Formats: sequence, structure tokens, C-alpha cells
Amino acid sequence: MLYREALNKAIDESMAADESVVILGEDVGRYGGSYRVSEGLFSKYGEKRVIDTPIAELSIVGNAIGMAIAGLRPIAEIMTVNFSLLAMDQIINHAAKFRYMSGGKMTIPLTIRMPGGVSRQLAAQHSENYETLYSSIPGLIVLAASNATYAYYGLKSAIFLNDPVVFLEHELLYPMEMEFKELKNFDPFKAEIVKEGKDLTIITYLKMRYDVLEAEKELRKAGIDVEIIDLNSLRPLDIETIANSIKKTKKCVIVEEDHKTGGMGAEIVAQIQEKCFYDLDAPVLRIAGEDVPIPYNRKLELLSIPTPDKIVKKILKWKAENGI
Amino acid sequence: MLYREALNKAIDESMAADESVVILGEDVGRYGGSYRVSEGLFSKYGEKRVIDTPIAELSIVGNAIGMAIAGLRPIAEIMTVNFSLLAMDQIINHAAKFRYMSGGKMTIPLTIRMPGGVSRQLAAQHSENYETLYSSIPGLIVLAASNATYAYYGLKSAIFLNDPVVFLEHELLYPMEMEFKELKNFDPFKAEIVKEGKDLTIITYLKMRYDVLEAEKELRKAGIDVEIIDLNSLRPLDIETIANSIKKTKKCVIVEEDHKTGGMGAEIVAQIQEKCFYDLDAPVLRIAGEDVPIPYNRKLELLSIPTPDKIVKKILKWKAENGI
Amino acid sequence: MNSARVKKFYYLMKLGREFELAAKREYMKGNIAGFLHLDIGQEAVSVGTMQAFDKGDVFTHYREHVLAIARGMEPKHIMAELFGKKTGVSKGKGGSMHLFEPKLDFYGGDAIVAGHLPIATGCAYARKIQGENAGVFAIFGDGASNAGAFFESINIASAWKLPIIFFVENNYYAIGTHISWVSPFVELYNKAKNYMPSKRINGMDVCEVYNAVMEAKEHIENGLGPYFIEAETYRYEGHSMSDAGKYRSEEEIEIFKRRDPIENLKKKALELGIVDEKYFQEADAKVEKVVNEAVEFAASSPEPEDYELFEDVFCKECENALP
Amino acid sequence: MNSARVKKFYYLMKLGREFELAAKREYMKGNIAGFLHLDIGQEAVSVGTMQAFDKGDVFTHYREHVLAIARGMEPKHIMAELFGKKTGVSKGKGGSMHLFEPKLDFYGGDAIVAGHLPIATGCAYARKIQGENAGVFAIFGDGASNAGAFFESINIASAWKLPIIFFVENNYYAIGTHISWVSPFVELYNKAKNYMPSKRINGMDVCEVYNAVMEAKEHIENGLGPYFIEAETYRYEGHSMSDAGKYRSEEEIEIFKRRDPIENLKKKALELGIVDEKYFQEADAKVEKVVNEAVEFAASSPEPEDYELFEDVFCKECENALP
Ligand SMILES: Cc1ncc(C[n+]2csc(CCOP(=O)(O)OP(=O)(O)O)c2C)c(N)n1
Ligand SMILES: Cc1ncc(C[n+]2csc(CCOP(=O)(O)OP(=O)(O)O)c2C)c(N)n1
Ligand SMILES: [Mg+2]
Ligand SMILES: [Mg+2]
Repeated sequence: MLYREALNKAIDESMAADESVVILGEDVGRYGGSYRVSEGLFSKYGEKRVIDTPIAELSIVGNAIGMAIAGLRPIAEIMTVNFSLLAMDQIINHAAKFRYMSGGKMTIPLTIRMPGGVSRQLAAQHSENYETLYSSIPGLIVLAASNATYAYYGLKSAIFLNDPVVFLEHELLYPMEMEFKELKNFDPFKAEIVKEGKDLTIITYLKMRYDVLEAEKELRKAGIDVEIIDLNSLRPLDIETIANSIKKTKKCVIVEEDHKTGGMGAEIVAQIQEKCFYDLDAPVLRIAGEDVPIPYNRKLELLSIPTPDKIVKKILKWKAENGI
Repeated sequence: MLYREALNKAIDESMAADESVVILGEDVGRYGGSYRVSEGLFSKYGEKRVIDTPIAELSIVGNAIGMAIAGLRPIAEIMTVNFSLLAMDQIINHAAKFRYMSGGKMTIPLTIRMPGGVSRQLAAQHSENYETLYSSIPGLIVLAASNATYAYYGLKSAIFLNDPVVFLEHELLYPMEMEFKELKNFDPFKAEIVKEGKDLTIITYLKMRYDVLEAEKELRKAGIDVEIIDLNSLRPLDIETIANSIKKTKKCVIVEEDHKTGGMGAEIVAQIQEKCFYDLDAPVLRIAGEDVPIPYNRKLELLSIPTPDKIVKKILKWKAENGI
Repeated sequence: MNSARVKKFYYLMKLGREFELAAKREYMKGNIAGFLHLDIGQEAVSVGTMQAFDKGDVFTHYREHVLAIARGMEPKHIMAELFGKKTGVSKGKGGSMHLFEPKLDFYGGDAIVAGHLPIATGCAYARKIQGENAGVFAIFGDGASNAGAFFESINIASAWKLPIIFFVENNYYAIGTHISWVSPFVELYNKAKNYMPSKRINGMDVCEVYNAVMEAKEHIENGLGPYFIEAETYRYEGHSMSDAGKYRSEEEIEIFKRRDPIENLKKKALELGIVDEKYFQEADAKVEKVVNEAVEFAASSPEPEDYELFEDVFCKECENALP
Repeated sequence: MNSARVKKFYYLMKLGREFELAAKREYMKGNIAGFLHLDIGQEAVSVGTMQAFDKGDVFTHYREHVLAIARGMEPKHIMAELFGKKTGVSKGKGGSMHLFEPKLDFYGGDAIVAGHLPIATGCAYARKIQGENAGVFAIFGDGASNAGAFFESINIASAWKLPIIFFVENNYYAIGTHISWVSPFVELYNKAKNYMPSKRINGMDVCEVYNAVMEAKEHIENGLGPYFIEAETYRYEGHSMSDAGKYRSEEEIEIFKRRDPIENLKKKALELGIVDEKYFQEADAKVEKVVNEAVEFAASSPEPEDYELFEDVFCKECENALP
């Protein structure tokens, strides 16, 4: 199943099952979504429930909050995470706070989908990972789908949770063919152990999962038995799964595409050292994007983010430096 | 000197020295600023340079960027940091990226001042610390003034730097009478060692400086000789000063008012463990705001943020737990 | 002028006024803190609108006590909220700026200027597709009419013919900023008139406000799309308790005080003989009692418990699902 | 119609068209990547506006190659930027969407829809207080006319009587969304007409565009405040290279192609006898040469060096000051 098909299936089935589910965003309707995620939904569910909006992100989210208050379950699509900055006030000051500041009276069952990440030469204004802008906010749930299975189950969970969820997708994953696993039990907040291993824990999420999987092959050749954890949920963070792994491996690397400073890695390191200080054999290594806006030129673009090759090199260097 | 007077003096002298310095924001002109920071400037410099804007934060920052492009040195005041979410797109997608994406051709000498923090019972939409929303962004400089001396010198530096600076102030500090030190050499990016000590490093910034100073008195009574570092600059982070202190004390606590998850503390911990892993006797302790929106009720509000009393208790507990 | 209606208007406006005067006193005593925005002078708007718009959803900003009272919220639960008590409408977590009561379709209480307008617009969209024609009432200040959120909302509401009334309380000031400095025109219905029927009314006259909203309500109920009303009004007090309002001349304030909505309604009703003096005395007495009870209730109510700090971040079901 | 001017218009429009056709070819070959938005069909707007607005500051969005050429930027440096080369106008860091040239007062190249409008407005404020009356030209699409940033800008420009021309290229589509679905009216000058002089023109006619901007320019230069022009136009291609543009009927595209700005200018000039066939042949040959040279220049230019990744985050002086 393609990644985007899994998302489409989750939305389609949710809309079929529950009349109150609606989707809104730029080009989500007649056009089928700029990444084809909402393809076919307009003709199936009609213009009332599949809503083409103007280019007005503040209103896309604001309108969706209003719909949620009125009893609908809106899925707001922000065309890419970059434009979500325009909707930040609605997401943070409104969606995330209404329940609390009303003493629990307001319920905002809202899903905000955002494609993001460094795609291919889209330059600084179209290539961002802003996950920590959301994962640092009380009142929000932040999920990040790296694969078709989680895309499907995670998005369905998001739609039917009664609280606001920021649902992150990665632009390079949409056309990828992926294995789809039928699940009996699904917990959207649980990290996935992608591969078990005993020497080293690598924590990652979204598209970097695949770069880590590539890197793992090389590391295996170098005799390192890696355990790979895909976070799935960025807020809350499944620190249990992480801590259990580190108790076993004693060593941890975080691979994220986002700029290093202030990225997800920072919070993960902070929680790890709180939970596993005495378990660690070496400092946690953060492999992340460089602290620069993303350049257009392909060579520079690739230099700005982790690649399988760089992941391997950095890990080997770090091991050598720390004598582990 | 009052904290707000130091800020006023910095703006006043900058405007007197350089015609291109202008200030814009809601109520900054005839009203004198909602925290009286721009008092007197309207009558002195006139409406062309002291600009009362509509309530349109996106435009306040956007307009200021345009002024900067035209050769002015604008100081944009966002009435409080909470409203800066509306200007996020201009700050991050524009101010922070224009230079890079133009290959160095565009220069944006812009200062964005933002009062923030948990003041007194202003509730969830008016009580935030959003510093990591900015300190995680390449292309921005983020300064945080905890005292009159830094307020004055730091703001002047910000105004005359040729890159965009987010300048954070704390609402509770404005009316505080503070010592003002004349400085010969000033580096806005250097952290301040507020107090030297040998047993324990406490890192803090903005209003928490004063809570830490209070707590220090108690800790001293308990025989702990604390070193206190006030960051001043949140991006870049003066990790040298931090690392040097930890090499000496072997123990570190971070005190921040912001919500713990994804706060400044996370990045600081991450950098500390990168630089000082083998120096630390215990995990770095983060004392921070709780992960909830800020409640109106005073008792709950105080429970949601660090106080001198809580700082002392948490440090003593942490010491005991780690046998240090 | 209908006698029963005038009585209701008078009672609610008076209750609003006295409630706020009491709140002001309690603020000075330190029983209320934070930002307290008084509606004094603007009661005709709060009462006239809510009496006319008696069904449908209401979205408002932080200057909202009288609106909430006129909508039917209990004064004692509002006062308790101002006191930050557990018995407050938002359990003491919201305060003056954040009154919410879904049971009355009253949705805050938003302290981000114009922030509630896209939300109200989205709610109107939902009501339209749900086939509920009572629609939405969104009220905001002159200052909000310069915000992107406002403009996007009138554009969308008009494009999609949504059942929503936009009601701007033009009291000329956004804190210390006069609308004429920051808007090309002071008559704000000009901002909407290309998008929807728009009119300017005297917001110091509760009957005029009531009639205008009744008309607007009919318009939206008939599926004719949005409607815009600008009411000229004035706040006698500063912007909030932390503002002395010194940027306005005594004369200007006097001019509006002469148009006081409560006094003038009473005078007119007496002149026309539709309500007698006795009613007003009784109403005033009742108001006094209700307000006193509200203050007592608030004062004697318990504080929230410590554990409540961590409640209401998410709904129970989510909280349980979370690790 | 003045012969010299017609020649200039023709040459620049043709250059724009051929430049973009070359860019399209190079994109297919893989020499250009990312988002490439072609202006084909809209050249009358890009050329007419820039020929009229020959002083002052220009702010634009991502569909900008022809505008940049008409402003005087070297085609080869633009093409090199599209190739991501060190010799590109933005050193290969910006790409097609981010062309900047402060020497020509040409400020991008903004890929956030409507994001450049508050910036242009602030620049106009600065020009006003600096006493430079050439003012500012801000161009954007129909899609941008629904954004809060657009509305705030016309409100502020009007309130402060700023020297700025707002120019909307109404090509009816924002990617696949027709303006009629998301705006209450398709004639977008209605959004501005309460705020400033506003008119709608035929954007397929370069002379009409030129004349309208000349008129607007006079207006802003005389300190009369902002001016709004809506030009009806059309892009023949999809939104960007990743969009096939299938949401539009062949007929619709044909109707506009019949109004092609380049062909029609040529035809008219020949009919009127103000420019002869020979000029057009020479111009076409020159265009071909310039475009070929641009492609060769781009192809043979070096890539940026690795270390450049870390340059231009801050200005040198700041970089040195930073720890
Ligand atoms: C987005 C935003 N910016 C600034 C503020 C600070 N602020 C609170 S009320 C206010 C003035 C609003 O004036 P108006 O809309 O006219 O309403 P009024 O207070 O007159 O009822 C301002 C600037 C805010 N709450 N939200
Ligand atoms: C704020 C924002 N939202 C969404 C996008 C994605 N996007 C890029 S171009 C575009 C359509 C713009 O249409 P229009 O303004 O009519 O200009 P045109 O492309 O027709 O020239 C959209 C939605 C964006 N770049 N910025
Ligand atoms: Mg007002
Ligand atoms: Mg368009």
C-alpha cells in the first residue's frame, strides 16, 4: 500500500463510519489534495464534507475549531507544515487551551494534518520540520507517521480522539510502497521497536526511519547490533520504551531531520538522562539537520540533513571517541 | 534604575544617535507602551518614528521587515509574546530566512521585543514563555534580559546588529528597581556568572534569576555553595561558560519558568551531556513549569511554575536521590 | 416599546452594571486579579444583542460579563470565576476573560483579539451543513476589525453564505489607540459592506440594538448569508483595571454618559408611561440582592484543589489513553 | 502605441516566454528541480508593470522569472539560480522561487502566499518617511487576496496613505482552486475599492497594463495614498511543473490563448504598421541567443562549495560576533 493510500483509507473509512467527520484545506476537494491524500473523497462525500478552502491557514484551523465546537470531527489539512506558522495562534492559543481555560467544558475533537520535512529542492520556505513548535505545547497531541500502518491506524485514532491532534506526515513518503500490517490492538502513543538489537539504540521518526534502516545495514557489517525505535508519538513521548531499550544497550543515538538546536532530540536526551543517567556508557549522540535554513541546491540540501552515509560515519566516530 | 527605564534609555539613545531607528507596535506611541517602555518617545521623536499600529501582529513584524529592507532599523514591539504566534510566519519564514535564501543579498536589521512570562493571574492566553519557539530557529538571535544592565546594553546591541533579534523581556520585571552597572566591554552573547560557587551550577534566565537568588540563600544555609549562571542569550547559547562551570561543580540544575517538555532546559541538557558527559556526578535536574496551560487561580498558577521554595526542595531531593 | 421587554432590558442592564461595579470593588480589595475589562457604558449592546439572539451560538471576547449574564449565565458563577474559585463557570481556571458555557451555546471568552472570529465562522459552517438555521453571533471590538482574522472571516462567511452575524462594538478605542489612527475610516461597517448587508446603529440604545439584531437574525435564518452590524458605543472606564483611560478627554466621556443606556431607557419608559417607577425600584432592589449574593457566593466558595492543576488538559478518555 | 515601446515590450515578453520554455525543458532533463512556476501566458503583466514602474521597490511572489527579467536582472543569472549554481542571483540557495536583487530594488521571491504584502507595506511606510516618493509595487495572485496578510495590508496602506500599488494577477486559479469557490466575488478589485482607487484591467494586453500602472504611479507619487489594480490574466501551464493543470477545460485555455499577449501585440503592431516584420525576426533571434547563452552559462557554472552551506545565515559582522 502506498503511504498516501493508507492515509486516504483512514479518512475515507472514518467519513463513511461517522457523518460528523469532515475534511477541509487548500485543494483537498475537487483537486484531490496536493499530495493526493484526499483523492476521491470529494465525489464520494460531496462539497459539504470535503471543503476547498481559501489560502488562509489561520482560518482553516480556526474554522475547524469552530466546527469541532459545533460537534463535527474536522480534519484540517495544512498544505505543508511551513504554512502552519500562519495558523499557530489558532493551534496553540485556541485549540490547545480551550479545554483547560474553560475548566473542562470545551471539547475540541480536531485533527490537523501537516505534510512536512525536507523534500527535494523546495528551498527554505518549503522544507521545514517544525515538530518541536508543537511538541512543546501542553494541550496538544503530536503524532508522526513514518509508515502505512501507523498512517492508517494513527490517523484514525487522531480523528476519533476528543482532543486536538497535530498529525505529521513526510512529503517524501507519500508515493512510497509500504507493507501494511493488520493490527488487532493499536496504541497511538506507543513507540515501535522496528528492529531489536543489543549493542546500540537508535531513536528516530518519520522519514529518517528509512535512512536509519539503510545505515543499519552498514553498521551490521561493522558488527554492531542496532535496536531501532520509531517514536510514532512525539507528544506524549513513549519514554518507557526508550528507557527499556537503553537499559539493555547502554548507548543511544537519536536521528532526526530537523535542525539540531531545539529539535526533538533535545527533549529526548533530557528525558533519557533523567531516566537512564546511570545506564549510559556514553553521551547520547544527536544526528540531526544542520542549524541553517534549507538551501535549494541539491548538494547543499543533502549536506544539511542526515543521510545513511553520514549516520554511519557519525556513529563510528562517536564510538571511537568514547571508546565504546 | 527600573528595568523598564533601562529599556527606554536604550531605545531613546538609539533613536537619538541614529535617525533610522524607529519603533512600532500597539500603543507604543501616544500611550507610551502598555508597560511604559516607550514612554516619552512619541513626543520626542514624533509620529513618523514612533508608530502606533493596529492590532495586527503579522503586519507589525511584516511591516518592520519591509522597513528594515528600506534601510531603517525598526524595533517592533509585540504587546506580549502570546500574540507573537500571529506573527510567527513573518518572524520565521521571512525575517529569519531572507538573508539565507537570497544568498546573502538581503539584510534584515530588525529587533522584535516581546514581554512574556507568567505574570499574575492573566490566565492561559496571556501567560506564556514561548522562547523555544524562537530559539530553535536558524537565522534568529534570541536574547533574554533579566536585569537593567543587560536590558540596556543588550537591547542596544540588538538594535544595531544587522540581523533579526528576538528580544525577550519579562512582565514582572518592568517595575523592579535594579542596580545598573556601567560596562566598558559588552558581549550580548555571553552568559553572566551571577554568583560564583563550587558545589553546584544553576543555570537560569529572565525572571527565574530572582527566584534562584532567593533559593540560593536557603541552599547556602544547607551548606551548598551554588554558582549561578544567567544565560542572557538563548540563541546562540554560551555553552563555554556553562561547561566551564560544570567542569568545576560536576552538578547542574536548570531553572526555567517555561513548561518543562520542550523548554530551553532540554537543549541545554543536550549540549551539556555532549560537552560534559564525563564530568557530571548526577543527571542534570530540570526545574521548570508544569506541562499544563497556565491557570487563572493564583494558587494553581503558583503551583504551575517554579518558586524559590520549590527550587530548594527539588534540589535537596535530587541531591539525596543521587547521593551527591 | 413593549413593557415586558423594556422591563427585561432594564433589569439585565442594571444587573450588568451593578455586577461590574461590584467586580470593580472586589478587584480593589484584591479578591479579583489579572485583567478585568468592564463593560460599563456598553450594556445596551450586551443586553440588546443577547435578548434578540436567543438561540444559536455566541462567540465573544474578554469584555464579556454582561453578555454572559444576558445570555443566562448565573451571576454567582461568573463572580466565582472572577474570584478564581472552584465554583466558577470555568472552575477558576479561566478568570474574567474566559467564561464558557456550552449548555447556553456560549463559547467564551477569547482573549486573543479577533481570535474567535475564524472559530465562529467555522461554527457557522457546521450549523449550515447540520441544517440548524439559528446560526452564529460573533461580537468583537473596533480594534479587532484591523486584524487578518477578521478580514478572512468576513471573506469566508460571504463566499460561503454562512449564517453568522458579525457585530462590532465600536467604542472608538483599542486600549489607548483611537480607531481613526489605524483604520482608514471610523465607520467600520465600510469594511464589510461589499461582502454582506451592513449597517451602523446607535449602540447606546438597547431597543435599537435589539431591533437590528432581530433583523439580522431573520436574514441569516432565511439562508441569505452573513450580516454585519456596527454599534457605536463607549466604555466609561479604562480598558481594564490596569488602565486609567487618561487618553480620553473628560468632555468626550461626558458626551457618552449623557447617552447612558440605562438611565435613558428608564427615563423614556417613564415618560411614555409604559413602566412605572415602582418596577424600577423593585428591579434595583432585586439587582442589589443578586449581586450581593453573587459576591457572597464567590467569597465563600472553595479554591480549586491542587490536583486540579493537572486536570482538563485533555478529556478524560484521552487522559486515560495517554501513557 | 509608440514604436520604441512596443519593441521593448515585445522583446521582453518574448524573452520571458522563451526563457521559461527553456526552463521547462531543463526541468524535464533534470537540470532544474523543486517547484518551478511558469508565467507563460502572463507576460503582459510582468513586462507591462515593470516597464511602467521603473523606479521604486518591487515585491513579488514565486512566479517571478519574467518579472525579474523585465526588471533588468540578467537571464543567465536567473537561469543559473534555477540550476542551483553558485553564479545564480541567490548563489543557488534560493532557486526559482527566491530571486533577490537589492541593486534593482527587487525583493523576491516570496513563496509564502501573501507573505510579501505586509513587507511591501512596511517598505512603503519607510519610503514615505524617507521622502522617497517612487514608492512600492507589490504583485500577487488571486489566491493571495483571501489571506489575512492581504487584508491587513490594504487596511494599513489606506489608513496611513502609503505610496504603494497593489497589483493582483487574477488568473482565476490558486493551484486547483477556482477563485469563485473561495471568494464572494471573482472581480477582486471589489476587495479594495472601499480603501483606495481600484480598477480591473485586461492583463493580456501589455499596453493596457503599462498605462494602468503609469496612472497608479502618478497617484502614489503625488502622495495620494495606495492604488489597486486587478489584471485579468491566465497561465497556460499547470500551477508548477508538478501540476498538469487538468482541472481546467481545453476550451477555457483556448479562449485565453487566443488573447495571447505576445502574438496579439505583434499582430497589432504589424497591422498598424508601427513595427515591421524585420524587427520581430531580429528580436526573436536575439532572444534565442540570450536564452541559449543563459542555459549554457547555467550549465557550465560551478556548484556552490560545501562550506557555503554555513554562510549567509547571518551577516559577516554578526557571524564574527557570535561565539
Ligand atoms: C492578538 C492580540 N493582540 C493584542 C492584544 C492585547 N489587547 C487586549 S484588548 C486590546 C484592545 C482591543 O480593542 P477592541 O477590539 O476595540 O475591544 P475593546 O477592548 O474596546 O472592547 C488589545 C490590544 C490581544 N489580546 N490580542
Ligand atoms: C501561506 C501559503 N499557503 C499555501 C501555499 C501553497 N501554495 C503555493 S502557490 C499557491 C496558490 C497561489 O495562487 P495565486 O495566489 O492565485 O497565485 P498564482 O499561483 O495563480 O500565480 C498555494 C496554495 C503557500 N505557498 N503559502
Ligand atoms: Mg474598542
Ligand atoms: Mg492565481
